[in-house]
Amino acid sequence: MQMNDKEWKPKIIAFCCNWCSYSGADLAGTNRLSYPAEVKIIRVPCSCRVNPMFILRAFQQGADGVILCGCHPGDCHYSTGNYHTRRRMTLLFSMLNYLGVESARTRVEWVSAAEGARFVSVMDSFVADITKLGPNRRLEDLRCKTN
Amino acid sequence: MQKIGVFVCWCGSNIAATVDVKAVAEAARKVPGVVFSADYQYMCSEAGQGLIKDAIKEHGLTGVVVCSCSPRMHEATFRKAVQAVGLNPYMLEVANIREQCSWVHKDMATATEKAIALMQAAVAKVTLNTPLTAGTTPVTKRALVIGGGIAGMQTALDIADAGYEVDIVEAKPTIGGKMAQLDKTFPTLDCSSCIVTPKMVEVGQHEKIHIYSYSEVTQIKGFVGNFNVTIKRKARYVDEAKCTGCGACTEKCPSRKAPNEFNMGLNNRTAVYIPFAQAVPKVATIDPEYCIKLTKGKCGACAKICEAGAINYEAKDEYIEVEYGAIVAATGFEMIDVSPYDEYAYTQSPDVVTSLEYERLMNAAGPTGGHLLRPSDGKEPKTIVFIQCVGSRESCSSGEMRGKPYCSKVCCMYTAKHAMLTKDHYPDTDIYVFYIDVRTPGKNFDEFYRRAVEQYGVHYIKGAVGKVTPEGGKLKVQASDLILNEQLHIDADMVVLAGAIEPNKSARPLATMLTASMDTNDFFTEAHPKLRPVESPTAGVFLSGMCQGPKDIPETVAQAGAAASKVIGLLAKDHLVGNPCVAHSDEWMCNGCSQCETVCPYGAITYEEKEFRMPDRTTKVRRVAQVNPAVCQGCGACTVTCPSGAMDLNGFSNAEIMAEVDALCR
Amino acid sequence: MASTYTVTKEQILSISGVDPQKCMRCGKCSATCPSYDEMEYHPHQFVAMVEKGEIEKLMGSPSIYKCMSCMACIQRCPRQVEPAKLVEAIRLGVIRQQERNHLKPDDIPALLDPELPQQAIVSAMRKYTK
Amino acid sequence: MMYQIPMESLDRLLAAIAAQQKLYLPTDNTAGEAVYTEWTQGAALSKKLNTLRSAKDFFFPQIQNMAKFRREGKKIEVIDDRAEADDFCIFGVRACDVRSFDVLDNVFLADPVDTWYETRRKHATVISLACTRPGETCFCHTFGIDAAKAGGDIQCWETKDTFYLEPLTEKGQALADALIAADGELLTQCGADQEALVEKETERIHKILEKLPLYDLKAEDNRERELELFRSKKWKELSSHCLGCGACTFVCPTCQCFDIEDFNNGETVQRYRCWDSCMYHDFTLMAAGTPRLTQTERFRQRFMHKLVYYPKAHDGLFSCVGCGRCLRKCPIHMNIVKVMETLKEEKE
Amino acid sequence: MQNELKWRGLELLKDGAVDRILGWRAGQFVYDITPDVFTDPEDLEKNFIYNEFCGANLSKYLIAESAKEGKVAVFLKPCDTYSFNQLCTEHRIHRENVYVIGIECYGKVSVDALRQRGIDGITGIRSEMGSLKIDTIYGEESVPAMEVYAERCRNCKSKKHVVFDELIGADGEVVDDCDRFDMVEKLEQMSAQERFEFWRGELSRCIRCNACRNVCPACSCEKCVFDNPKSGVLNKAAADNFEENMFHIIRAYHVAGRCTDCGECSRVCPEHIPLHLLNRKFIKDYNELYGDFVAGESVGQMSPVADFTTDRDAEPSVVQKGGDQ
Repeated sequence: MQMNDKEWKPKIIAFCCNWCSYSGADLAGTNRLSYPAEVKIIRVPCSCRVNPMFILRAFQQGADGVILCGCHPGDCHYSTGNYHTRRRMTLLFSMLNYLGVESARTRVEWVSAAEGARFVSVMDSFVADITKLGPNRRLEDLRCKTN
Repeated sequence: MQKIGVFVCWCGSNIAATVDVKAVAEAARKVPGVVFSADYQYMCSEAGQGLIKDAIKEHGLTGVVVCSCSPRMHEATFRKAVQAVGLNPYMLEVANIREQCSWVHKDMATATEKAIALMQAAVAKVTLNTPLTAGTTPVTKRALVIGGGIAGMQTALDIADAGYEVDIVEAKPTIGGKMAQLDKTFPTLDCSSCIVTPKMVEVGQHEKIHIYSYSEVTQIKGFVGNFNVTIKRKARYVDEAKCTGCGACTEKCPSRKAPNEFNMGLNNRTAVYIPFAQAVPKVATIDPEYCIKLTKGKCGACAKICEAGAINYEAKDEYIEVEYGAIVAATGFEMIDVSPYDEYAYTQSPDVVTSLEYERLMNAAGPTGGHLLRPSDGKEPKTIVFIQCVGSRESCSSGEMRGKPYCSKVCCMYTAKHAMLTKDHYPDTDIYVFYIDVRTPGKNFDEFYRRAVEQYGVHYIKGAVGKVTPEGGKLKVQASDLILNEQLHIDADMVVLAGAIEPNKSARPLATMLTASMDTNDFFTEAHPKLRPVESPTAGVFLSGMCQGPKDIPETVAQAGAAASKVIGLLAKDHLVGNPCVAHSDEWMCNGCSQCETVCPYGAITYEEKEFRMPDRTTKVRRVAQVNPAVCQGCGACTVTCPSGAMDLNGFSNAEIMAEVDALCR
Repeated sequence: MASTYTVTKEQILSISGVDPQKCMRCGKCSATCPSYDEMEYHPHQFVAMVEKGEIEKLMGSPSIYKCMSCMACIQRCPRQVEPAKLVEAIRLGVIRQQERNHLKPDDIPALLDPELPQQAIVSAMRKYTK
Repeated sequence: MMYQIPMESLDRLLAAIAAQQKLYLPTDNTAGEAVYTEWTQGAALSKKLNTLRSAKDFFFPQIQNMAKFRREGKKIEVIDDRAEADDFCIFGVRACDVRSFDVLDNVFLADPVDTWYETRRKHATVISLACTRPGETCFCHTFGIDAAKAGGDIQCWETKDTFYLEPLTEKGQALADALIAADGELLTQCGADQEALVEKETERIHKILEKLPLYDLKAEDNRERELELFRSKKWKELSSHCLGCGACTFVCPTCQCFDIEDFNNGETVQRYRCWDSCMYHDFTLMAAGTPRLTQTERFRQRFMHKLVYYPKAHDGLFSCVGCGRCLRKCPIHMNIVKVMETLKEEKE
Repeated sequence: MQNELKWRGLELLKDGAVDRILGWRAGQFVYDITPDVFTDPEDLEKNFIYNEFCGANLSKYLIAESAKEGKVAVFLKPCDTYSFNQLCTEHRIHRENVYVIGIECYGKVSVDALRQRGIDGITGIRSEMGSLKIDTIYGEESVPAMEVYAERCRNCKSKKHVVFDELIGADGEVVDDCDRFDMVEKLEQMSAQERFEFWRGELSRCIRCNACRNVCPACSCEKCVFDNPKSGVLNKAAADNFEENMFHIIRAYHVAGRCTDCGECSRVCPEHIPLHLLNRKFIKDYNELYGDFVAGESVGQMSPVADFTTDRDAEPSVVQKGGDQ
């Protein structure tokens, strides 16, 4: 059953590091700054905990966009975690793009604990990008979805 | 099969006004594994917690999900609550339906739908959670301070005063460090020796401090609370216990050609020597490179004169192993080698000196007895040129670099000091200071600098020196004055180079032993640049003084105290309670590739050759990763680098996170 | 064409490959310059003036011909700004403004001297073509 | 009864069959291998010796959905999602693959009948094709298969200018009749002359087969030597460099092992079966572990099954058909022929 | 060449310098060569083969062989030596138990390339002046050798042995002007839709036989995530397009920075999927982003995928710079 375009809302998974970005998202809440409800946050200790398999899994299960948020480079709670994230995700995203997956479906953003407003603007723009792209067709698992 | 209870908090109207909490609790009941759900006005209140506790007891819950505010807010509260009734605290998950739901969404239907999704993700995760117990490790109540300069001494004194044993390992025959070589200190112009030597004595006499002078750390094993350190005690050829420091041997020694390190090589010392009068420990040392007995086999003059019989030509390097709970790096600094700066003629004329050499030339205990005399002809200099930023603030774009990219921080101030002291003693000296910027952020610093200009008439010239040419007993200095826009030619008697400072050469190998991280300039990296400035990212390793970055004496002492307080805080504990959310390796799946070891910022992963009994009843020795839970901080970098997934993270396991992903994508 | 041809800051930067923003205003280039007294604008001023975009002023100054390209400033600059390259770039700018100096590739064969080293031809091409 | 059609009209024949039922035939893919694809206008019959994957895919595909489970709250609904197959026709099946259907039938159609297999098998018409250019890896002869008389529901020959068809079964004859009914000019009945030409073609093929390097390979009845072979020391040597991949089993026309897995998207579970391989270390993994701990044991399983266990259970029929796919596809070129030769040496 | 190798192997065995020789065993045809270990000189004499079909990279076998008692000698072609070093870096090979004999290599022939030219029924092959004379039961065929070399040999990246204890033949140089990234570049220049279709076309053929994984020297896990029910991505067959993608993306990711581009994956793929194009994409990316790195060039190298710099690393957003949707 395909939903028509009007009904369709993107599914967004946001992996947020516990120390910066998850707090940044909390701050957005504390300041009552609104962002699209399609964004669902998963808390991880550090952005470097995010395994490429998690990202692919999200797409498999029907996510339309996956975003990773971590501390700004240099501010990692574990000192070097986000540097690993930066390299790993650059390489992974490049590979996904190479396989023809739209590059806008994946993103890494650095959001500090003080950047509630930035968290919101990042999510707004990401959701807008994904909405423009439409449903994820190139990396989904169609099983169990056709009836 | 898990029995999970879901508790939905209203948070007054904070949640309930936007999220239909009843609907969330209702939806929870439909989730497989959930046997109980409830909603309540304030879950964090005594009554709310009571509700949770009662449900655990009544329904035999094995896992709890609280849908409430951010876990950063009350996760600890709820963990304590469930623990109180015997549930493992890590069998609890918080679904953040306030900060990340009710407060950011306005439409009730939307917010409720999202809250249900978040609840389901938390249930999915808690279903896979396993009880976790934090490990504890005992703490060895002894600290090691590496480096016996002012930083190391201050750290050691502060720790020792708190009642803990401290060992100082110092590479030189005496503690005291660079500060002992200085003449006066800025901006107060008080005598450096007068303040540092009493500290040295205090350290030497403190019953809780043991000094391993003329020694080096060669191996560090273990982890926070339980370091095992191998110290190499270099052969001194003088028995420390017997030597009285009378100095008779140094008088008799016929080998007098060894450069005197304490005076920056400006004069010579004997092969058997005591670095300076106030040395601690005041014990002689034989320099094996210059000792005639040790190089040629004949002589023995010192042994003959020594009444204490302390001389022992047969001495060998000794290695001792000591256990420590904490380690402080206080390895200090050196001045860079300025000889690559050909344009400043350092290697061409003895009258071009470094600031530290100039310091010794001014010092009453120095080679000239405190009279400022030119090294070339022993005459008083009439014109002195000081050149700032020699090797500091250099561009690092090219591969071949003579200097350092950073500002060395102390040169501006000590040059002002040198200028003033010189003017004080020899008022008719002409002094030129060539600067790029004069940096004086510090209490009474700018006033100090202004005094040099206004009171002493030191010529401060904005511009650099292009070249120094020794010619006819003079040093021809060619420089530009950027304010007057003219090129200057000064005939100077002496030129003083304020060379950049760099970390001591021993710091890099030490960092490797400590698995502590360093920046590209070989300064130790702090655990957090703002909030944890005296800790290394490696647990149990602390930083004191210049080894972390350029700083002056008061800053060094302040940091030394701060490092000491961190050490005291650690040693005050009998046991360290670890974070149970640490990585662990499935030995059966580990293939020993060591990728995880390379990404661990804490050195928590080691490899062991272990014997395995295989299913086909053979034994096989395999190299497998071991995580030390006391050192691991739980970032998870290793889990992603492990291709087989042998490495996983407690509390945030692959399966748990994937279950959350699945739940949220539904 | 010649009269309308103006040399811009961007051109100077691209010809020289110098980033004047790296300069920390120490003046070591000027301190080291053997032609300093002959010059109206000194090496450190070249850097500052290029950064400010005062290319015309520099092009009109005899200073550009006083630089002997001894490269001492390049050698000694602690931040690898390379002022001499800027001076050379300004000189090139002047040459390029003078259209008669503009060498067309077709003209070259006639000018070729078998003795002329290949390198000289290449550098002439570089210098006299825009 | 035998029919013929000029080679240049082959496309017409294919179109006519496709008009009756779904038609699959070997065509060349972009990687230069022959694969079975559904016929579309202009599809060219591959000139390759054989398809990369065998024709077993039609009856026993790599993935076969079995059932769905849907969860509503705490209730689970079971949905039988099997679709009834339409009639279809597989064209150009070689003799070896035709034999493989017998091997598979013995397994899947024996009690309890595998209904997924049965349905597909029932609806299929197999049109075989004699090999014109056997390759060096062919050894169907070893198992008494005649590459020149391929069998199936209709067996065919292609010569330079004529294509011959001979229905062998009712199903085959029915298809031929239907074709003739639809287009009376399509097929011409063969006279004795033409039948002699087919016989000549058969002989030509036999002559080529005799030249094949593996022509003399003999399949020995080892049913009596089961335990002796099981205990042979040679397995260790033979398997020592086996990579444990499943290439041989997946291209094999007779490998029939499968595993059952679930895909769970939270609300719905899709249960499916997929090919398994005895070369995989988790083959027949049970709660208590695997009965075959080392690659040697798994390797032995594969060949003992093909050469001893299966013949023992099925009246001496080998479950190898000599198609030679594993000879071509094994990354390290270890294969059943080497195993047979080695076991023979063992005996000597 | 074969005799030289055999002679040296015999010498080493007879001397007792090594206990085993890891080499190639002849099969029924000229090309069906099996990597194998020889302990008996007579066996070596009789069954050892070295010809243009000895493409198999023997490095991976050393994981098991070097863990056994005694010393094993191995013949490694230049590209295999990279794998060897990489495995040493990963502590998978006990170097002290291995005697590496580097052997000169001009390229290896792919039987599949012959078959794709319609050559079948192969009974013998002779190499003559850069061309191959192939005897088949249907007559003799001749092809220029270069055209039927395996892809990795046509785009050979190095003829230099990065490690050896002794060399047979000459040592070559790293091939600076090899064109191995041309196809990657071509793909990069396509639109995302074209790339997607290209890869669907290739990966949809995957039968998940695991040959690529099991032959890969970098895939040396005790248990692959895709075989592990606890990993959450257990997957025996690609039941959906997604799973085909997943397997190959993750496999390429897991070997990134460790893959030496030995080309075994593409060589063994029964479906001829150009798997090397995935690995090369990673290689090309990290070379461009983080500086040139050749896995296996020396022992103890830090993989650029595990490494980082604090100030110069590109942000993941560089991927979006293409702007293609």
